[in-house]
Amino acid sequence: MIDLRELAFVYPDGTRAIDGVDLSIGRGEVVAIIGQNGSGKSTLVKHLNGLLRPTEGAVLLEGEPTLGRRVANLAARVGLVFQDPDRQIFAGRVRAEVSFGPRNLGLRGPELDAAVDEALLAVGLADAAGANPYDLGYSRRKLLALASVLAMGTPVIVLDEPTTGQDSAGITRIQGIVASLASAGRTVIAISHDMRFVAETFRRVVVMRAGRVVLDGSPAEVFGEDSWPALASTYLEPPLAARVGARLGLGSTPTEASLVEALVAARG
Amino acid sequence: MSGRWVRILAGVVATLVAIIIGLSASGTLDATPDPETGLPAGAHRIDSIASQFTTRTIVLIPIAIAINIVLGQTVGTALKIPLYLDSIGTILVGVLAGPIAGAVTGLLANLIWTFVLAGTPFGSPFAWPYAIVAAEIGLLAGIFGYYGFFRNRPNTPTPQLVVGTVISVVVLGALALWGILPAYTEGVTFFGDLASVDPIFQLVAIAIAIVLVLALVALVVQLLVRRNLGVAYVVVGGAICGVISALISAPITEIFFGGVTGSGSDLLVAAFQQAGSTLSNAVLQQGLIQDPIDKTLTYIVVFALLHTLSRRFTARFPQGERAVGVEEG
Amino acid sequence: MAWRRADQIDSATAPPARTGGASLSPADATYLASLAPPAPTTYHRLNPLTKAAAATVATLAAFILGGYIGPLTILVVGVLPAAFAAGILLKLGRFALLISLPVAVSVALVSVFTRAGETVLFVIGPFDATLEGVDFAGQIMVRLIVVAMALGLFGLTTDPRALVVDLEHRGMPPRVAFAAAATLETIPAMIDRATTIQAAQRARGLDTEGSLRARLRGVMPLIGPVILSSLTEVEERSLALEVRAFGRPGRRDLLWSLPDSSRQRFVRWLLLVVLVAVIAARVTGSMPAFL
Amino acid sequence: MLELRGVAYRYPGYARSVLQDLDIAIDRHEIVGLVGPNEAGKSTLCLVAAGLAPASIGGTLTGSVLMDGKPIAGLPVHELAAWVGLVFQDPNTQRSGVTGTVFEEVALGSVNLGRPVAETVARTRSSLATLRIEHLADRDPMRLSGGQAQLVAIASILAMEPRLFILDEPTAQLDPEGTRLVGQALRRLAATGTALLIAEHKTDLLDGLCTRIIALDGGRVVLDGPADTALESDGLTGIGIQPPARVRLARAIKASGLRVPDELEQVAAGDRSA
Repeated sequence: MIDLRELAFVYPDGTRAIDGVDLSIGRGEVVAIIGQNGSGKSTLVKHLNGLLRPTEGAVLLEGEPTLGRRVANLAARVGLVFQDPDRQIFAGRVRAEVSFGPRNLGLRGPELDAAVDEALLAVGLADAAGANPYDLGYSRRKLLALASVLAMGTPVIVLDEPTTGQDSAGITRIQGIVASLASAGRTVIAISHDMRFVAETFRRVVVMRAGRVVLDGSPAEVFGEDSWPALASTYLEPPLAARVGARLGLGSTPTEASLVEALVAARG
Repeated sequence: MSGRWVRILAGVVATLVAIIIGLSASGTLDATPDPETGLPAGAHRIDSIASQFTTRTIVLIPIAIAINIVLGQTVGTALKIPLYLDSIGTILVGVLAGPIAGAVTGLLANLIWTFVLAGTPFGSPFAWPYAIVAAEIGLLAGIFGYYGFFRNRPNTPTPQLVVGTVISVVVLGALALWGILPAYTEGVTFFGDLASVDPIFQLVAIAIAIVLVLALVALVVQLLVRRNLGVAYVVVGGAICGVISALISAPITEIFFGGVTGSGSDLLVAAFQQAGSTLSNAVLQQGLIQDPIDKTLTYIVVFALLHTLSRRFTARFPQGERAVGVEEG
Repeated sequence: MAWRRADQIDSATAPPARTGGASLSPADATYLASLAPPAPTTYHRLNPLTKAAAATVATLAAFILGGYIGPLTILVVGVLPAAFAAGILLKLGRFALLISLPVAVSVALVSVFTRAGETVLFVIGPFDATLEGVDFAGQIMVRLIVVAMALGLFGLTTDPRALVVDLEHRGMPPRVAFAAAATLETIPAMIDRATTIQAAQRARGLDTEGSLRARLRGVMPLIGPVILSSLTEVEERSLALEVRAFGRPGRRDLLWSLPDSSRQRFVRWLLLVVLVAVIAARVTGSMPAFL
Repeated sequence: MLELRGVAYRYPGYARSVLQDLDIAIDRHEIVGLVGPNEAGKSTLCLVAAGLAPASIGGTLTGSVLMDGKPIAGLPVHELAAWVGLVFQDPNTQRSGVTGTVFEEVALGSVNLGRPVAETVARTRSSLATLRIEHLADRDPMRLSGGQAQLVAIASILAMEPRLFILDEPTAQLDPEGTRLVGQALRRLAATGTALLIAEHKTDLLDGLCTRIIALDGGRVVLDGPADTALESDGLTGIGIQPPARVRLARAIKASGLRVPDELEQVAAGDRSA
């Protein structure tokens, strides 16, 4: 579904933010991209909907190069939620903000209303539809930004740091949204710094450093002991469960559930 | 020739006076007036000027200046629309913080633009002569804000709506007839002998009249459909600001820059001059087309923005509650 | 009034740091001096006020004198040697040309071809270029180049922070100093902000290349977040400043200052006298004929 | 040292109070973690304790806020600034934007207080040294990583030498490396003996640092106790606060009827001392 071929991107100031990435993500995959700030994660995802154009290499969506396609068209296929909700909110009412995206895609009338309602319900803002977005706290504005892209119904959804500023209820909600998107066959790609969220929510983890992919695999592979040196080189630390599991010689246990499971198995 | 120099001198004096007012207004901040020390008469006014410069206002000023400089360039370029919007920040400060704060922002903006930013890619050595125009824009916005021109007035009752519509049509019509039109027709209005005017300018006058009538009709329709008299206030305010700005900036443009600003609107100046206007008239004719449109659109944008903002937020600025109103419902 | 404290810096070359009980060690004094923006040449090292006064007088005099000889004299006698001394002659030339180019093109268009005149030089279609038009355009361009060079020289040799710090030493209220100094950093941040917002809205399907109607609909989504998020930030920024005791009335002891000298003060007064003389000559009509 | 007596606070324009019936006293040398779900009133409490609300923000405060037994009502914020320091989430909005070097940025608060230069220099030096960021002194404050910028923000408050240091989610906007840097800085702050009040979601960061935990929900204190017991209590989980990873993991293991291996505490202890 998404194919990055030999992708490289150089900013006008000469920074080589992406330095040869080959990555292919299938329909319905749920992928986390992790790495330090400045490792090229955000630059990478901006290529998926054409906001940035490759300096070298190509981006293919369903086998078709995105080259020459307008962002306004690609937006119907790849929805991108930016990290800071305040960089997009312009409407005086929550509902109007969420309608903006689907309206741009040509949705009108009951179809539009249904899409907006569904998105608001998913993020738990149904009762705030008439509120002023700036009367909501930061964490709810962030959910609003998520809803405004969910409502566009794109086959691919990219989330940049979705859990920043969320409390545990918010994180659980986002995990639920990712799971239901996946079960609906939509592709979810998320950039995150929250290792526990990554280990528990995603089936595939891509680790980036200095514009390259250094690790790519399941959470068990990426957080397993063999990968620790590579992780350490990007200042990332595996979740506590993984480290305790390794210490106990139980293999790779990236999540709490997997650690408990391994402990039970080890005893039995 | 000597007449022109008298005008320049008057302009310089006016600028100096404005700077002195601005500096003394901000200067009073250092010694926050103490009500117990028995200040002389008139201290009340200084107090109210000082109260326009809270920390929020001070923090808002550089941001407003940046908005002026950046927004005009990026939005117009991104959407390929000839919208200048280079005074949104100044107008916002005027409305939210008060007339003096608005005027000082305008003045400072152009001085900073010229001097502080001189060596950077954002600086402009040609901005300072317009400092007085920027100050006027901020001042007017503050005054309009003080008198509630930016308040939202949804569901205006019909009698009020009709009276308001009539008044705004009369004001705008008068502004057009005596403020804009005579600049194209050597002082003749539609009530005078238009036939004595050069045919080209007869056409220009008629074209302008048609555009104005269409704009008025659109305004009236908007008013009747939305039943929100706030729109009328904003359009009237924007049009007044535009005409005054054009009147002030035209001589500046003529005297300092030979009538041009280095933007696309210079083509209009060339066209009017080719059609027979003197340079000073051509500059004014160009300004009277561009400025009222630009300022009216800017006022509408500012109005929309102010009402997108949470009232709880605007209320934290010195004039916010008065200008935008308080939370409805 | 704002400038009342000028006497406090009048006595010494550089205003000495008030040290209270403890005294500043020479090493510390050297370190603090190193915090001031670097100044590679003697011209850079002039007090910002001196450079500002020179730029302002050159600019105003160029306008008031008019014609060719006055402004060109200012350029050749004043601005160019100073730029040479500061080692930025080429850079300044490039800067001045770039910044006056759009205006120059317009002036040529408006003045050369459409200005009424007697002596027609050549004709292109309906437009005739007249000698009077060329003369007028020439005068304007000479003036603009002088202004761009004079102010550009100031800008390229003066760090804005140095100007602001110096003005505060001279009694400008700290609040005005803040507004002026903060603008410098705010602009690049605002450009970043506007760029990100544009990206975020395009990602939501905003069409910036469609019909005029579609593009007009994009105005609010592009402007709105710039202003709304800036205003939200105003709140946070002002709280963060207040926590740092911003707005405390009274004088602050700044960490560094810029040297001034009696010679520079004399030059500034001289510049003022020249300016007044030029104005007086123009107003009374006693300007020498060759100007 | 800081005492809130029956405090309720309402923002201007809001009908509802964000804080209600707060009775909190924080003593010298105490290191207090403030937890609670989003919109529970943590940030508001920070603003009230620092004297910004209502002095700068407006709104209505009932009850009293005392600093060393003296009510702070009516005191201008700049006078309180030498007593209480407040660090916010976003390092970018805390940067003054008027300084060319980190040294000047850190010194700014002290300069604003009108302190003599020699004193400002000494305090700035010691503040940079305490947080071990002397190497940043000559850098441009605009060109720092998020974590470094937040350290500079902390240092610039520290240089004012407040008696109570409040931090409102200091790591919320940072990446893992930045969070680690700020975590270290918090430990170094704690070692200076200044009283700390840290609002934070990441209970792992508070674990082993705080002496006391206060939990807010719906603007009221729902839990207030020593850190070691509070972080392991079910009360926190009840209001939706994730306990530290070691506590969660131990619970999950116990729930499946197993003994908690010692290795868990060993690995977690290693994290805390890192």
